[in-house]
Amino acid sequence: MTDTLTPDAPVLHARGISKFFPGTIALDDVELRLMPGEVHALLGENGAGKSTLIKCLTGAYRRDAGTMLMDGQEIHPVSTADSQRLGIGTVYQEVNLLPNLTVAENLFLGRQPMRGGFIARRRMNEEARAVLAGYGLRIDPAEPLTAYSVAIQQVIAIARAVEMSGKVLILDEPTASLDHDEVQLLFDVIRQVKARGLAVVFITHFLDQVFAISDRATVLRNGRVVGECLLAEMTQRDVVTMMLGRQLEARTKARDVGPAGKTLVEIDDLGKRGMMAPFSLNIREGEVVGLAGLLGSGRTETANLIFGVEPADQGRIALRGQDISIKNPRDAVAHRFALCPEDRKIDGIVGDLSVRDNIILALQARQGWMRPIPRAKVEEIAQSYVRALDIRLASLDMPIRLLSGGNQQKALLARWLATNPAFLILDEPTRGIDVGAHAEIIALIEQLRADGMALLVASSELEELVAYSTRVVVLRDRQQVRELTGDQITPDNIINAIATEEVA
Amino acid sequence: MTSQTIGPRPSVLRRILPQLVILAVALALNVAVFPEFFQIDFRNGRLFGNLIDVLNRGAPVALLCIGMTLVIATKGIDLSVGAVMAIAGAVAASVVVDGHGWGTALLAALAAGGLCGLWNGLLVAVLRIQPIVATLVLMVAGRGIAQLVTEGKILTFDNPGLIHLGAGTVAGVPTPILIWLALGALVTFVVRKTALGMLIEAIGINERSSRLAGINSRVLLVCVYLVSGLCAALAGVIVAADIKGADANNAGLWLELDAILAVVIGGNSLLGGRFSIIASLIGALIIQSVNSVILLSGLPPEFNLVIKALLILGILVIQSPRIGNYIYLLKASGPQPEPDAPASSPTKEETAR
Amino acid sequence: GFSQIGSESGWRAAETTVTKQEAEKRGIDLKFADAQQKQENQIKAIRSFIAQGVDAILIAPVVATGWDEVLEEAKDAEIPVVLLDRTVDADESLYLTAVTSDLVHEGEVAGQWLVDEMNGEDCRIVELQGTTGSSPAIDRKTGFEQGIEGHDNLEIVRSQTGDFTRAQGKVVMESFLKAEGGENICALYAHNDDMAVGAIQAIKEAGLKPGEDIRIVAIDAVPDAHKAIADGEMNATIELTPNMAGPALDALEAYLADGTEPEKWIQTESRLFTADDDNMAIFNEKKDLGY
Amino acid sequence: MIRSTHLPLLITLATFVLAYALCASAYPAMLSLRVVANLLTDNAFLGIAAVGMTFVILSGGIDLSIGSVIAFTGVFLAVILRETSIHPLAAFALVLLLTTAFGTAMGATIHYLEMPPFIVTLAGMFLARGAAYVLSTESVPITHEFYDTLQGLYWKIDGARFRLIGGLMVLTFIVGALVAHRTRFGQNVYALGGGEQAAKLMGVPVARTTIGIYAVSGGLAGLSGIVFSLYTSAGYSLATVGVELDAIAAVVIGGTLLTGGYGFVAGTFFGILIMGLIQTYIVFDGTLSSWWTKIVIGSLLFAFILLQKGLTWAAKKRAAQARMRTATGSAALS
Ligand SMILES: Nc1ncnc2c1ncn2[C@@H]1O[C@H](COP(=O)(O)OP(=O)(O)OP(=O)(O)O)[C@@H](O)[C@H]1O
Ligand SMILES: Nc1ncnc2c1ncn2[C@@H]1O[C@H](COP(=O)(O)OP(=O)(O)OP(=O)(O)O)[C@@H](O)[C@H]1O
Ligand SMILES: [Mg+2]
Ligand SMILES: [Mg+2]
Repeated sequence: MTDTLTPDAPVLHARGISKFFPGTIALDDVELRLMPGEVHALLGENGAGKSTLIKCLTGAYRRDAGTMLMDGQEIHPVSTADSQRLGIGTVYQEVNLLPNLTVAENLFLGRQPMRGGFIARRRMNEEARAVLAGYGLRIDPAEPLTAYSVAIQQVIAIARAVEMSGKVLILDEPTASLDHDEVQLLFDVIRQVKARGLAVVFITHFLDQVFAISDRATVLRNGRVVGECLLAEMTQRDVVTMMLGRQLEARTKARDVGPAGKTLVEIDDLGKRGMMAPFSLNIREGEVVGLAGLLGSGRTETANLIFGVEPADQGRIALRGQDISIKNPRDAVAHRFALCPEDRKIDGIVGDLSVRDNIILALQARQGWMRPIPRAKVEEIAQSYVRALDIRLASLDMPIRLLSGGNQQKALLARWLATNPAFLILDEPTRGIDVGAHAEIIALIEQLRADGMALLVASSELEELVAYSTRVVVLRDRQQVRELTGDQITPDNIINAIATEEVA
Repeated sequence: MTSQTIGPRPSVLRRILPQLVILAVALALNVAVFPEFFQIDFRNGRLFGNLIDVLNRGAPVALLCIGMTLVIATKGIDLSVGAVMAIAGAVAASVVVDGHGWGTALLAALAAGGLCGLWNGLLVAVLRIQPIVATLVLMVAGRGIAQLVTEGKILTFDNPGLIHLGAGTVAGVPTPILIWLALGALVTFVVRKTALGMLIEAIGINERSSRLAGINSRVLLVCVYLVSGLCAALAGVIVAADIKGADANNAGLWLELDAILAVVIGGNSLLGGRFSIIASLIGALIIQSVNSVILLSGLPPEFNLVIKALLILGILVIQSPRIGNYIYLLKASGPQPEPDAPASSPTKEETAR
Repeated sequence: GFSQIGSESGWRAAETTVTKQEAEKRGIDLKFADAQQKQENQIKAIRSFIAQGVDAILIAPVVATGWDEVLEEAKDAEIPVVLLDRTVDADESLYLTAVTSDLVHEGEVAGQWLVDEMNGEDCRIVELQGTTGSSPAIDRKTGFEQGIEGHDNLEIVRSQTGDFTRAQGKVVMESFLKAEGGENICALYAHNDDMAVGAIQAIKEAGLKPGEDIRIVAIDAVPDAHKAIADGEMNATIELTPNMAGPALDALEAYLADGTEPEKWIQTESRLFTADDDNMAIFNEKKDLGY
Repeated sequence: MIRSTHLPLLITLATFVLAYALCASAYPAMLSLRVVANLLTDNAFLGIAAVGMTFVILSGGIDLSIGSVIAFTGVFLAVILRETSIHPLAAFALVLLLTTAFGTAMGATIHYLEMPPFIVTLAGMFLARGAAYVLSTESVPITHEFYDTLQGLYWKIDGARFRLIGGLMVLTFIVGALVAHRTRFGQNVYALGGGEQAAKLMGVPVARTTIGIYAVSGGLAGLSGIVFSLYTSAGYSLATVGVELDAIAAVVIGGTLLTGGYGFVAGTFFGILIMGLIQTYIVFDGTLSSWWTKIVIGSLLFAFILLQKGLTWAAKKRAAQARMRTATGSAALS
């Protein structure tokens, strides 16, 4: 790639970056050129090496080979502090702020305003308030970070990175947990930063967003650069083909919901004070119920209540007409419920355990410790799901925390599918999953439904909900506000349902 | 000791190789200060020799570290084991002094230890008190309870059955050796032949996830502390039987630190997760070999602690993940030491609970 | 107020019991504070006693040094202080009197006993020391060495700490037996009886006869030692009386009544017990004292 | 402004006041100024060491070596003042340098060799105590007139003596609180405790901070050793066994989480006072036997932990309900 796409010299030019992990070549001779004043999308499947590249560039990982030039000068950041000093601000894939500090402390960690040798706390809080106001956040910066939702935390992380970046701003999947409105807000910020002449690296699996904001893209596949292109000259299809190395079959838009079976789960006035207003819901076999709502509307709470993560203090649940009591997840698993949680890092993976053990964990827990699953059976289950879900890994023995984010998500799905559940609850099943896998998961949900499973799926992606739901329940402020069925299920209707009473 | 069913891991031998090497070095040191170290003869109806002493004297720590390994695997720690030893010894002694048989005494001591373990387990699993603080309570109060039982004196007894547990022999082999070998084998077997081992590791690594996967983490946690209490009770009985008396003030004093050290020398992480009981047991033998070097060397006792500290430091440095990585690097041009995927979870990385 | 060190040994427990008995006998209201073997706790306890305004303070100091400051405060508050079983490195004006045995002397008596016992025969001695750094360990070692000085037939070949406990006494004796060879050891000197009792078991397990093959002398004269002597498994022990409080309280009562200044050092007797005494009788007498 | 983050501190303070009131109602003499002065003087060395321990625990670590370091410092001072004629102040400087270096070495081992603090400082504990033995097994008195001068410095009201070392402890706490809450180093300590990986990615100098923390702890243990030598005019290698556990208990009672990240230096101050109060109460009572003393201390420790748990739980519940009433997260976004 010798032809220059823009006349300027790159602000950051990384060449020949390689990174090896045991059993994996995560990056192989990767080149990345960032021009001043451009938004550069970094694209690729799950496990393609995007996050690893970012970590190598910012000194969080030591690279095995390669050079980095900033404004023509060779640089060697060996720690994130180094790269920050060089003017590279970064938001890593998972929110990386400190839950025990206040918002302002997080925002200013390492560069607090000082007076007379001491941190000027009041000034810090004032400045933090001012900075956040620029992002449309009117919150008290002296409150602890955890007082605010994940979305707000994400915005704070972005604000921190923007404040730190003098030359380059790197955002690794910043929009995964953001709503539409918040995404727009973020785009405004990116445009401002771009106007200041910074180079912005933007990683996401949402191609719409890529095309909405980015100028150029570098596409990675299996740790190699497969191309660098000007997005104005490309279509989404071209990009997908580049990423996957194959064509993605166009999906049939027609929704085929089929006949639903008998009522499987009846939920009556289930609720918990201080957490979720009582709600009722019936789910039949062969039915996918979608849960829609804004961030913080209570989708996760709904799922958690049903699964007994938080024991409900009122209401009842019946399974096939019989009342059952679910006081904790163990009861739920015993009744063949399954919940694939939203926050895979905290609620999902058991990081140091092997991928194999992670996959059979729930099944083993249900069988009890007295009846271990025989080795051969374990191997068979694990292998079959790795194949079925196309989980990319070096070996089944590797600790699951070493998998890329999207592959962890698939492994968790495998864990619950292995229990052969009657009722499967999925909370944001496609968060952080690449386009190819996204389509596969949607296909999988339809397959499971067709096989007669009952599913409850919470998601922020309306198109996705529309694609697979037989019914959609809309939540707002932790209350059920609408239920949409059949042809009512369109993105617009859902948005309307979410928004209507907003004025009230 | 056993093959595994669940959680297949690289062969047991490979896991414990570093510990074996260190043990060999420690024994070699013994030979260096005392050439007849390996000499074993049969005297007075029992095997007699330094090596037997290492195995025999290592018994209390070996027993403690069986339970401690499980506790540490759940990301916990049990500081109370020394005090529980004292309680169990005191209970056993007072029961035989009251004229009951040794079987009753053993059962009573185990019951007392179990109760202590249960208490710890409930504090940790139900009241959610951090393990180090929760067990600190019993560490402080437990010795008082033991003294309450013995009324502050050394309770001497001469029940031959009970004494046999600590000072007797079976076919010439001191009973404590057989007890810890048997218990070690039993617990390893139970933990690895069933799914318990994997489930314990899971809650140690990420308790929340494990609970959500349907694991009964509370009961498991309580059980683990219970086992630790039982192991401590057994160790306490052996120590009391060995000296034919329950010394509430001194029995098991600071042994919790030795047990924790044994587990760490066994290559188990204090942050929970993967564990190997066999490696911990070898760790206990390593510590006892170091003690043996000190005793056999004939140096003045002022130097005991310095020697022990230096030897242990050396052992741990050799085992440090960093050094391991460098060795790995020498062998194959592999990866450098570096952070793993960033952990954004609020669970703390660096804790010693 | 009585500030006791703790209850680290049977002897200490007996001292506590006897002190309480003595106080009761005299109708004294005794405030007891246990320091868990820590000097800082003892200092705290004494300060609290002063704050409470007790009439007199008894201390069994854990260590000789470091009492000037707090004793001065007691003197300021005009509270007489009596030291039990150990003196302190402080100005004599700061306390009323000290009731102690002579630790060095105890060691000397033990050494002397062995000198007489061996009567010029060669003897290789092993020594079980007390807790490293504690004053009884240091003084009893010194005393014993003085006792055998000039007798070239006696030689200490190994000396290790047994921490004053039975268990350690046994463990260390085992290693002595192996390192030296049991036949080559002729006598054991232990800084307290507990360690000797542990060592006796180790000797028996090695197939030797304690008291005959290896002569054993120790200090404290706790009931179990008398029993061992009666059984012929031990040869001698030197008494350290737990009744320090009796003389102390006598002195205090006299002082508080009419200001009689007692002597600065009331030394208790260091009596030697051997197989010639009626050890079973003494054992029965002592066994309920809380040892 | 009272914030939820300050809750543990307030709870500790409330516990202290409550406990003091209870003690005083049982023994009115405990209200005397003398008792207050004693609390400060007698706990001075523990308090100073506990400040260091607070930093260590805030960062998610632990330091088991401080008791031994205190003993080592005392013996070192006693021996050096006996053997040489250097001025105590010079000896103080020397020993502070030594203990700080010792802490630094432990911190470096923890960071660079990636070994758990529990184990490294455990080895440090053996090493420091062993070094003290090697210097002298006997207790060595210190008889320098400078020591007498320092000990003579006190402020006496009503027979209560507020001594220099008590003042030094209060000063240490003030400086410690300032460093923890108002300097970048302090913030970095909290950051490490909040999550080492996250802190690292946010650019916290992990190596420097970790080593600094253990250096501070070592240095303060040295200072505490100096105070202890002033307190007892001697150096004794068997002194202050188990002080690390007292310090940890004080820090925890003071509301700092052992997992790191949450807590206050000032909380530790009240933790120390509460522990001192327990001991004073036991002495005032004066009927507890050796074993009941242990049992009562253990039970009171448990009671405090429980009280803290309960109060924290109640406060959290209230906060959750308050949050439910106010706007949800996204409502704060415009
Ligand atoms: N510390 C590690 N040790 C071993 N392998 C690793 C490690 N970190 C990442 N990998 C592997 O490197 C590859 C690249 O991972 P990376 O996280 O960069 O993917 P990604 O492109 O960011 O994917 P996603 O879109 O799912 O986030 C994956 O196969 C992953 O399993
Ligand atoms: N453990 C918790 N403690 C306190 N507040 C919480 C907790 N979990 C969530 N919240 C708050 O509850 C609200 C609901 O959050 P949550 O993200 O679970 O909702 P949701 O509807 O599932 O949204 P989404 O799934 O899109 O993130 C948020 O405002 C969050 O701040
Ligand atoms: Mg990624
Ligand atoms: Mg959610």
